[in-house]
This record gives sequence, structure tokens and C-alpha cells, in this order.
Amino acid sequence: MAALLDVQHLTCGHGEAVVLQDVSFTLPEGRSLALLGRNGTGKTTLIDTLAGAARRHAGTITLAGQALHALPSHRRAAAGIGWVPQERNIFKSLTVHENLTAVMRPGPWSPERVYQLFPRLAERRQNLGTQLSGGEQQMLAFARALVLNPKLLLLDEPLEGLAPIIVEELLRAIRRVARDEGLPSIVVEQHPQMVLGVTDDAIVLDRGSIAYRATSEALLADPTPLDAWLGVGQH
Amino acid sequence: MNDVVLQTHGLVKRFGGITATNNVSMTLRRGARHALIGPNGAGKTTLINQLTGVLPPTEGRVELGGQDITALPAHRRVALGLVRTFQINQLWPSLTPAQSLALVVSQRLGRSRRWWRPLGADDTVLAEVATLLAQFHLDEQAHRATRELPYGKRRLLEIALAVALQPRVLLLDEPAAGVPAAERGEILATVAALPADVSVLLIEHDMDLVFSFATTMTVLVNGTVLTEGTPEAIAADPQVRAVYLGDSMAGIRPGH
Amino acid sequence: QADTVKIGVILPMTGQSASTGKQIAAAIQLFQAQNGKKAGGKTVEVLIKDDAGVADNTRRLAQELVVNDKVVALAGFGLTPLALATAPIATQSKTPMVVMAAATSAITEASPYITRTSFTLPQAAVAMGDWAPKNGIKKVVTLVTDYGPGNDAEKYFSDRILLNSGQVLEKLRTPLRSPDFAPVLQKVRDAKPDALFVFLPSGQGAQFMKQFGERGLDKAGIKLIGTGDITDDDQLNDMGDVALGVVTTQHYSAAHPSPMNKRFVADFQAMHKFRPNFMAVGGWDGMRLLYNGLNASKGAGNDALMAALKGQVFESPRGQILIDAQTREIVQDIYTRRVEKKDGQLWNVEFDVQKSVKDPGKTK
Amino acid sequence: MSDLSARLLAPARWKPWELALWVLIWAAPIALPQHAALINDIAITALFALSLDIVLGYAGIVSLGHAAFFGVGAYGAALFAKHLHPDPLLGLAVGAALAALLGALTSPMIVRGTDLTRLMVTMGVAGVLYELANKFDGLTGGADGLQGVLMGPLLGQFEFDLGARVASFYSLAVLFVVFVLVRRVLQSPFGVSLEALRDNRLRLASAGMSVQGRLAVAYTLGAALAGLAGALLAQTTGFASLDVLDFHRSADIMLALVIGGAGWLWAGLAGAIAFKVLHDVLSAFTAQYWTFWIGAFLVLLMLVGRDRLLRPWRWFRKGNA
Amino acid sequence: MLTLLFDGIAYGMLLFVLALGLAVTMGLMNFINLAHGAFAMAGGYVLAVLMQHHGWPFLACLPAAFVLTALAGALAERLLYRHLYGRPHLDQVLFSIGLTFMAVAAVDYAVGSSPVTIQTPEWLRGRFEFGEGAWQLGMGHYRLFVIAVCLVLALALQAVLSRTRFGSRLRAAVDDPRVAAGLGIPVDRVFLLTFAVGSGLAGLGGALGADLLGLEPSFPLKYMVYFLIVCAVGGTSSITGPLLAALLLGCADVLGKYYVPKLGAFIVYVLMIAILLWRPQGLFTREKR
Ligand SMILES: Nc1ncnc2c1ncn2[C@@H]1O[C@H](COP(=O)(O)OP(=O)(O)OP(=O)(O)O)[C@@H](O)[C@H]1O
Ligand SMILES: Nc1ncnc2c1ncn2[C@@H]1O[C@H](COP(=O)(O)OP(=O)(O)OP(=O)(O)O)[C@@H](O)[C@H]1O
Ligand SMILES: [Mg+2]
Ligand SMILES: [Mg+2]
Repeated sequence: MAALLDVQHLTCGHGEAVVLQDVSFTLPEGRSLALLGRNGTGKTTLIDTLAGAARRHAGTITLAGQALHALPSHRRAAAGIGWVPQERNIFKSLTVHENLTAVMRPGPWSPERVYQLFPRLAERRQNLGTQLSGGEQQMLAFARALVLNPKLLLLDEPLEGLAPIIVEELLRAIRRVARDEGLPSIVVEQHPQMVLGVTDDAIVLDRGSIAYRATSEALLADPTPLDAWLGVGQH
Repeated sequence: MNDVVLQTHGLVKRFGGITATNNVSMTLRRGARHALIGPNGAGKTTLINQLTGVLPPTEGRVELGGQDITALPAHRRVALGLVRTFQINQLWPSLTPAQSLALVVSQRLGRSRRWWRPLGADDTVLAEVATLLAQFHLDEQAHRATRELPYGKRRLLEIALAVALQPRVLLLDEPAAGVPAAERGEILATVAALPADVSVLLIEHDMDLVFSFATTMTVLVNGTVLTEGTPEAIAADPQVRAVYLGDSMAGIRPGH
Repeated sequence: QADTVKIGVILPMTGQSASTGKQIAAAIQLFQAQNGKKAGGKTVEVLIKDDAGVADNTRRLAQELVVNDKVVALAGFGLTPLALATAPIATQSKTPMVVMAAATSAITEASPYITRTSFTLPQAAVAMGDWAPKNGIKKVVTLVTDYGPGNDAEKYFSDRILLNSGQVLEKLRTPLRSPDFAPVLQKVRDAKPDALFVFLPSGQGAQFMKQFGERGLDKAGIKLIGTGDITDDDQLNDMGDVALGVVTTQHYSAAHPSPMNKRFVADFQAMHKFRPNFMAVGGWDGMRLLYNGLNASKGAGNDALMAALKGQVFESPRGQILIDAQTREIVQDIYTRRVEKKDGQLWNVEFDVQKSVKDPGKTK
Repeated sequence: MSDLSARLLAPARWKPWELALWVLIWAAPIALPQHAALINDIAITALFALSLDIVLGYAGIVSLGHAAFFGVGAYGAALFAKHLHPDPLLGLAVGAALAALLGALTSPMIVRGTDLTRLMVTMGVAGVLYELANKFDGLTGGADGLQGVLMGPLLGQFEFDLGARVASFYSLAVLFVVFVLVRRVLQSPFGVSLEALRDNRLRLASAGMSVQGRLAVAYTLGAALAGLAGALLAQTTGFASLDVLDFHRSADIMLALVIGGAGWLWAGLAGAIAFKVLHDVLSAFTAQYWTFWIGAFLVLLMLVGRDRLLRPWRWFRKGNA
Repeated sequence: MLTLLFDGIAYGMLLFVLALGLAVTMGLMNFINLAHGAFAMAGGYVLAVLMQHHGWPFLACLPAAFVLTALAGALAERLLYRHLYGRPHLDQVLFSIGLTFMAVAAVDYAVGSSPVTIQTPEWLRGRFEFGEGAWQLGMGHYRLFVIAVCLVLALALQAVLSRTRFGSRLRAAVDDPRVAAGLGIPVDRVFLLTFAVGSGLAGLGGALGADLLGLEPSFPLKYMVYFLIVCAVGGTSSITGPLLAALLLGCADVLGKYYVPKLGAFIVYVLMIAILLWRPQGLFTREKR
């Protein structure tokens, strides 16, 4: 199977500071990836580098055969990256609807279609971004990435601050989008159990490099290796 | 019923066509450990904003200790013991934690309008600040500008500032938001250690935390109170499961 | 050194009145180029300072010039308030002060050490108040800028008109910083006078003329008259044909037909590439006055110089002038002029004169 | 705990460089008597800038109409001297009191709205005062300025001299007293709460302090000090004109303050010195176009950043703070 | 009376076009550009120089004024302004004041400080007159022309901003440039274009207004206050806000000077303060829901 995303020897960080050192992985067509790791290990940095919002020092990023690392940030959306930043970053002076239309690109996902996915947003379509509740903003960020009609979704802690029932709904949506639409995701999460169920592979980051890889299935069946890397319960 | 400290009567808040709070009447008792849960956009933050005077309600009244405070400006409610924390940190980035706490403690003691004696020259204030810094593990960072603190410490300071006001009623809006799982317990532990007669209202989406903390729960849906009860009753309520909890309670045993 | 004397000149070189400063500075430069730097046996050094038209700057600069630079005389002063603010310093330090531009009548009364080589608005306004009724203008409206000189112009012109049994229909004032003349002009139009008498600080004239034409006031048969500030030689050429035929009274026109003036204008234009106006002549004569005074006082300052300034009579590009020994005020001829086109350029062509006009502000 | 106290009191202690600077400042009129008028001018500007610093730098209220208070102080002191009593110190108090009154009266106008609104409202108030002073020319002398203000001797002893020596000592003394006072106030809980106000108003209210109340007090205090500066100007020059209320005065003082780095106690002094000296040097060198260079300086300052350009000594402050 | 109203409208329209660019940079880009008047002045001088020294016809000079100032704006954005996006408002104010000072002094140096007069073409000099007495309406051709041009501009701009998504992309880029770029919005280009168009509009306004407002080096400082009043009173969230505010200001100014000339500039200030106290966000800002 051809690789959708190919990352080779990537070194990246913020400004002069290097956060990740020599990271390589590939994401085959049609498979989703869980990105796990403790606080501050560089998950967000990796996602941001893929989206062009953090600094790449060395290495290559290839998306569906196209050299992504050579493109400026705003061209990567056209190349097929759909990004949900960790802090949601809803455009505060735009309405919900404008948040979608400002960035949308032609393709199967129209604003109308994401409204069907999140009826709550449809009700709030004329509200300003900042007038949404925390959870609604999270939904909007996800919807906004969808209307880019990307080839790959980058989801940075998409479940934070959501009601349990919405969490379930969103997880189902991620799975459905991946299976039915063939739109895979890279999902960052602090709670592995939730996300392993909707992804195919998993990577654990630690101290600026990849510490552990496995299939999600295997980890779900036997989570003991995670304890070492995520260290839940310590402190 | 003199153990009711905070009470709302038919509170309504409309934003244009949206009714964010719809006829909410609820009570908070002295020493309560009360949780407010509900789906995203249910109106929890909006409710807190009305209780604390950040937003004026469209209709209805808020009473604190029997006194109608609906029209009182935010800072006057604080003087009456109604204190909150914010979902997103609201701190003074250029002050140090020690200065921030000293200022807040002077305020509580009614000395914040003093314009002649320096902030650090008041022994009563200093003693209290020292205690608070120790209690919230902020000793080491006490004299660094708040903007330079790590996130977790800033979150602790947010709560310390509220505690420094010695509230009678403390409203916590997602205090654990953005705090790593490992440190969430610590935050809740400090809150649990408050004097027994302080009433606490907690908003949180982390069900582990909510169920280990609360003795009473109110469920808000679409701006309306759906139900109220003990954690056991709420966890078992099929309606609450349908609109909020989903299947997530499968692994959680409420109560302690 | 003992063999130099310094003259402190304070002018607005920046800000709204910068053109005043520029004209006077240019004239001073010309004067020294023509007459050398010696007077009363000493080298004359001119120190030019910019007060940007702000009164406390003027005052502080004057103070410094007197105390630190030990100037024998102060000169310049673009606007009335600037001169008034400095008056106490002249008195206190007994330093003669030559006003080269500001034109409110009362200035010379503010200190016994002040004299003037420009003009006073009453001089010009009264002349117009005499000329107009004789020439078929019975009903007038006045329009002046609302500050000292404007008030002088309004008062002396209207009094004179009434004396000559004319009629003042309305007295209009515009703020010093007025962006649009449309409303006042409309008011003039509605009042239907025979003529509109105008005083505006030089600089606003061009714009005013244009709007005057545009609003069709000339076609409605309203004549435009005023003091010479509105047809300032500095800008006259930019005003275009609306200015043609405007009658004004003033003490100086660059078109004054004396040989001395012809040479003055030619030299000035050769040196500076622009036409001198009444400000320039005030500056030039001011220097002449000081040079003569220093020659008489043998380079001494203070009371000796002041005494030497009083009562001087000499030929200026504008005609003969006298410094009244009693009032220290200038006495000069006031001309009535009409704007005409000669060789493709606009000029204020003189056609009538009142000889030796004293300041009417002092004679009452 | 004594350590805690010491750390909290650290900013209240006079640093050696502060004392050294004051010694230098006091030495200035003695060492440079020929520049006494300029020193007087700088001291007044510094006081004016300091008053704006409280409003803008500490309370965070953008004001383009601070000249209103300066002007009221100036006219107040001048008229008081002309019609009631020539004593300078009395006049000073009158000027400051009138300005404070105006500040208190207008403070409700600046507690609401955005930066732009405040900018415009403050400017509007100054504009209205300007027009009023212009209209009531019977009292103020209108555009020609208020003449004939004769000041009595300072403390009954020292006549204001033409060389401005008495004036410069007088203004410096007032500046010094105000500086010490403000310095002290800024260390108090009230002063720290002003800093907190600028940082985060929501938190200030949530800690039980009235945002509006504090804004109003800070604004009034700033107004009073601006009135003091205005009164000094009127007294030391024996003159007041519309210019004290003019827009450019508000704008200039803001430039001076920001050059000095608003929100810092020495900003007013540093800015006033920099601005005035820059002005004097530049206009001596190119009288007509000095504004070009001050403009270029501002542009550069903003592009490069004030800290790197102007306050090298701040680089070392991190270490001992 | 009607004539006055007409004059007020013409004056207001002119203020509107002059302030429009400022409203755009301020409202959409959240940048307070006090050097805006300098671009307007540049437009005026382009017109003057082209007409007087190169004999261009008036109508050809207007687009030239737009294009040249837009280019100047683009250049300034690239070299200078972009470094100040996202900085505190105070910094922006001082920076742009500095630029204004430089522009004023530079123009003074280059062409002298005396006002420049524009000779409008013959066909714009006349005047229509209707009616009699108090209801007489006199319309200067030039003012009529100004009104027409400004109206067309306002409508065109309104259409561009509401029909296209350029407006929302611009605001997104201002809100969060990093994320906007990550979501495919070419932030740099959007800013550049906006700034250039804003400056160009100022230039066009300056060229149109040179005749009515007078053109001299101190133009930017003299009218800055008026531009700011228009933006503050109208609010900057829409185009109609500044338009109505400018019309209000123009009419109040003209009528005020006619009927109560003693109060002069007083009226404008008092009106502004009153409005801002009543609606601190501006008269025509949609109330935030
Ligand atoms: N803008 C920045 N500038 C400098 N350093 C940064 C910046 N953002 C993050 N860092 C540093 O980079 C490291 C990795 O941060 P990153 O946000 O990628 O971690 P993360 O794994 O996403 O953590 P979290 O679980 O808290 O989201 C951290 O040490 C952090 O302090
Ligand atoms: N200023 C506002 N204008 C319009 N609608 C608003 C405003 N603030 C909140 N709302 C709406 O009111 C509803 C309640 O919002 P609120 O923030 O109280 O929810 P919440 O219960 O705190 O949700 P979450 O758990 O996601 O934080 C939301 O649907 C939101 O869109
Ligand atoms: Mg992260
Ligand atoms: Mg919430």
C-alpha cells in the first residue's frame, strides 16, 4: 500500500529550540494514527510542524507524493492537510458560519454537510466564535478542518473539555470519516483508551523522539507497555 | 432553612434568540460539595457568570445568604464572600504570585486602598501570604513574574487567589481544564481541604473527578435544570445517561 | 567678543505659520547679503530660532537669547500672542524688541521696548472703511478670523463704515482652524450685501477665494474687499482668476512701482526663487531699523539702542516709513490695490494711496 | 517570612543609581546656569509626563487630552495670581485642585468603551475646554493669551529672575516631591492594584476591587499632577495662552512619555529629557525640518524596540529583581 | 437650508472616503494607522503635480492618485508596517505618528509649505440652482461630482466585502495569523492587498478633496482628528457606520457653523462626546449579542 504521509528524519521545534530530534514514520493510505505521550513531550510540536506552524530544522515531510516541507504554511491546506489546533483557535470576530466559509475548499464536505454532523453548530451559525461554549468551539474547530476537504486530519487533543456523550459522538465521527470517507487522522490524546479504539496504529513520544510503536489493537488488548511511557498515577 | 447560602429564583438569560439559562432555580447549602454538570453549551458558564455579576440576568433573582444581590456589581459580591475561578486563567501576568496574593489578602482585610504603607510592610498580610504560598506549593516560584510560571502552577495560583479571599461560597469553573491527569488530583485535594462550612460549586467534564468530589449534583441541559440528586442517583438516571453521560459511567463507581 | 553684537530673531519656522517665518528669514538673509554684516562698528550676528508658533517656546527662547547670548535686540514674532508673551522679558531686561510680522494694534503698548516694522490691522482696515463707501459700497458683511488681528480688523473697519454712513449687515467670524468656508459664505450670500470685507491670516486666502467664486458670490454681485492678507503676494498666483478685481488695502505690494522696490523684488527672487510679500518687507525693514539704530548707538544695546530706534525715518521698498517716537509704532502709506494680470502673473496693482497713516488704534 | 517581606519591599528601596541620578539632576541648574530656562522647561515636562504615566502607563487609560488638566492648572494658577493672590505656592495648590476637580468630574467618561473611544473622549474634552477658553476671552485673553500675570516672590524671599534660576529650582523641587510621593504610593496596595488593573481587570473585579473606582482615582490623581505642572508653567513664565490646552501638547507629552517607556516610574523624566534635548539639538541643526527627524526617531524606536534602544540599564535589572 | 444640507453631505462624503481606509485598517486589521492622512496627502499631491506640471486631465489624475498611493502603501506595508502588526495600539499610534511627521516635513521640503491650489476643469466649476428663498438648493458641480464618486465607491466596496469572502478571510488572518495560515489563508498577501487598497482609497480621497479641503503639508495632522472621529463615532465593524457618521459630522459641522457660528468646533466635539458616552462602541456598531 502506498504511503499517504511519509516523515523522514524530522527535527523540529520553536525558534532556535529543538523539541523533536530525528523523527521518522510513515502512515499508509487509509490508516489512522494515535499520537501519545506525556505533557510537553512534543506532540503538539509535531502536529504543528506538519501544518507548517512550528519550525522544521531538518528532515522531509511527504503527503501523497508531494513534498510538504517545501510549501509555506498556507499552501499546505491546499495540499491536503486539515488541522485542528490544540487551543481550538476559533476566529473570534467571525461567526460560526464565516469560520467555515473563510477557509473552505471544494469537495464533498460543505458547511451544510458538517452542520448535519453537528446540529448544535447549525443552531449557532450566526453566533460569533467567542460566543460559543467551550465544547461548541471544539466542534467548530473539527468542522472547520473538515470543510478544507483534506486528505489527512491532524487532531490535537480534540476531546478536551467535551461532555462524555459528545466525546463518544466525536469518536464515532472520527471513525466514520476514516472508514466511510477514507479520510484518516492523526489523533493526539492524553487518554489512550479512548483514542486507540478509533485508530489503527499508535506512536508514543518521549524526550523528543519516538519511544514506542505498535498497532492500536495490540495496545488496547494489553496496555501495560503504556504505563512505562505515560506514567499515569505517578507524581 | 438558614443553611441555604446561595439561591437563584427563576433565572433567565437570553442572548438574542438563544436562551442560555432558562428559568433556573437552584440552591447551594452551607458546606455543600455540589457539582454542576451538563452537555457542552448547556449554560453552566453562563450561570456562573450571572451568579458572580459578570453578566446581568434577563430575568430572575440571585440571593446570597438571604440578601438579593441581583443588581450588585461583581466586586461587591466578592466582599460578601462569593468567589469564583475561571475556566481560562485570569491572572496578573506582570505581578509575582507573592504580590498577587498580598494584594488579594490586603483587599480582604480592607486594606487595599491604603496608599502610603508599602505592600510588604503589613505583618498580618505577610503571614497569610506565606501560608498560602506553602499550601499551594508556590514557594519556589513566589517571586517570579506570573507570566513565566509553568501552566500547572498558574492554575494553582488561580485557585489560590480565590482561596485567599476566604470565600463563603466558591464557584469553580473546570478547575482541571488543561491540567495533566496526574496533577488533577492535587488541585481537587486543595479544594477538598477547605473549611467544612465553605460551600463549593464545581463545574467539570472529568467524571472521575466529579464523582469523587461531589455529594450533590445538578444536571443542566439546554439552560434548564434536568434533575438534581446524589451522585448515585444521577449516575443511574437514564435521562442523564442519554443526554450527557452516555456509556462512560460503565467503569466508574460513584460515591465514597 | 566685544566687536560682535547679536540679534535674536524668533520666528515660526514650522507649524501653521511656517510661511511667515520663511519669508522673514529670507528677507533677513537678503538684507545681510546686500548691506554686509557691520553696523555701529561691530559685526552683527543674527541668531534665528524656531518657536513653531507656540507662545511659551517664544518666551523661553527670548529668555535664553537675552540671558545666555546677550543679544542687543529681539526681533521676529510671527503672531500676536507670541509677541505679547515676550513683552515682559523685553521690559525686564530693557532689550529692544522689533516686531516684524504680528499686527494687532495693542502689541506696542505691552512694553516700552517694543517697536514695529510690519503694520497694524487698524491702519489697513480704516483705509478700506474710507474707500468702500466712496465707491458705491453701502451695505457690507464682515468676515474675520476669530483672534486678535481679526477682531481689530472687524472693529476698525465697521466703525469706519458706520462713520461714513454705511451699513454693516452682519459680522461673521471663523475659527482659526477652519476647514470649510461653505457655511459662512452661504450666510453672506443670504444676506445680499454690496460687498464682503474679509480678513484671514495669510495662507487661508487661496482656498477662500476659490470657494467664493464657486459659490457664485461674485456672480450674485457681491464684491470682495479686504486687507491685503487675502491677496498675499506669496500665494496670489495660485489663486487663479477668481482673485482678479479683488480690492484690498495694505502697506505693501510686490508691484509697488518705486525703483527701490523693483530692485528689492528682483534681488529677493534671484536669491530665493519666490516672491517677497509684506512679511518679507517687514523683516527687511526691521533689519534696516536695527542697523540704523546700532550705527547711531555705536553698537550699544538697551536704552541707547531703543532711543536710537525711535523717530527714524527712511525709505523702504513700500515707500517712506517713520517710527513714531512717542508710540514706537510705524507710520506709513496705505495703498488701495486691485488684483490684475500682467505678463501672465497676478499682482496687487496700487491705484490709490493714503499718506502717512498712523495707527488708528493709538489715536483715540 | 522576613525574607518574604524583604522581597516584597525590594522595589520600595531606593537603588543607588536612583539616588545618583537625583544628585545629578539637582546639580544641573548649578552646573549649567545658562540653561536654567531649559531645565525649568524639562522639569515641568517631566512632571506632566509623570502625571500621564499614572493614567496611561499604570492605569492603562489611553488619553489624548491630558492637556485639558495641564491647561486648567495653568489658567487656574495664572488667574489666581492675577486677581486674588500672587503667592506661588498657594497658586500651585489652586491649579492642582482645579485640575483634580475636572479629573474627578470627567472620570465617569473614561471608564467605559474601547481604547479608541477613550482616545476620542479625552481629546474631545480637551477640545471643548480649548474652545471655551477661546470664547471667554474676557477672562482668559482668548487667542492672544493672558497678560499681566505677576508672581510674588517664592516663599516670600526669592523673586523669579530673568535667568530662570529660581524658576528651575522651584520646578525641580516640586518635581522631586511629587516623584518621591508617587514612588511611595506605587508601592502601596493601592499602587500595586493599579498595575493589576492594567494587567487584568476581570481578575481585579473578581478579587473584590472596584475597577471603575480605581480608574477614577488614578485618573483624578493624574489630573491633579498635570494641573500642578500647568500651574508651574504659568507661574514660571508669568503667562498662559490657549496653547496650554492645545492638542499638540497632549500629543507631545504622550510621545515624550512613550519614548521614556510608559509604565515605569522614571519614564516621565527620561522621556522629557530625551524629548526636549532631542528637540533642542535637532532644531538647532535643522530648524525647519526637525519634525522629520523626530518622526524618524519614533519610527526607528518602534521598529527596533524601546528596550534595546533606550534603556540599556534595564538589561541588568533582571539579575537582581 | 437645502444648499447647506447639500454642502454638508458633500463634505461628509469626502470625509467618508478619506476615513474609509482608516476604518478598514482599524476595524478589519486592528491596526491604528495615524499616517493615513499622509497617504491622502500623497494622493492630493500626485493630482497636483500631474495636473500642473504634466498637464494631465483631471479625470485621469484620480485613478493615478489611487494607483500610486496604493503602490506606496504596499511598499510601506512590506517594509515597515508588517513589523508592527499585533503590537500594542500605543506602539502603532506612535509609529504611525512618526511616519506622519516624516511625511509632513518631507513634503514641506520638497514642494514648500504654502497651500497648493488645484484648478478644477471648467465643466466642474458651475452650479445648479433650484427654487427660491429658504428652500433654494444650489449644488456646485464639483460637490455633486464628489458625492457621486464617493457613493459609487461605497457601494462597490460594500459589495466586495459582503459578496466575497475576502472580508472574513481578512478578519480570520487578523484574529490568528498562525492558524489562519495553517488553514490555507495566504495571510501576507491578504494584508498587503488590504493595506494597499486602504491607502489607495485615502489617496483618491485626498485627490478629490484637495480642492475643497485645501492641500498643504500639514494636511495629515489637520484632518487626522476628523478621520478618527468618523471611525470612533461610526464604529469600524461595517462600511455603513463610518458613512453615516461622516454624513452626520459633515452636516453638523456645516449647519452648526451657519446657525451658531459662535460655537465653532465646539459642536463637533460635544456631539462626539455625547455619542460616545451613549454608545461607547460607536453609533452604528451592531450590539454584540
Ligand atoms: N511557542 C513555544 N516556544 C518555545 N517552546 C515551546 C513553545 N511551545 C511549546 N514549547 C516547548 O516545547 C516542548 C513541547 O511542547 P508541546 O506543546 O509540543 O508538547 P505536548 O506534547 O503537545 O504537550 P501537551 O500534552 O501539554 O499538549 C515543551 O517543552 C514546551 O515547553
Ligand atoms: N455572549 C454570548 N452571545 C450569544 N450566545 C452565547 C454567549 N455566551 C454564551 N452563549 C451561548 O450560550 C450557551 C451556553 O454557553 P455556556 O458557555 O454557558 O456553556 P457551558 O455549559 O459552559 O458549556 P461548556 O461545557 O462547553 O463550557 C451556548 O450555546 C453559547 O453558544
Ligand atoms: Mg499539546
Ligand atoms: Mg463552560
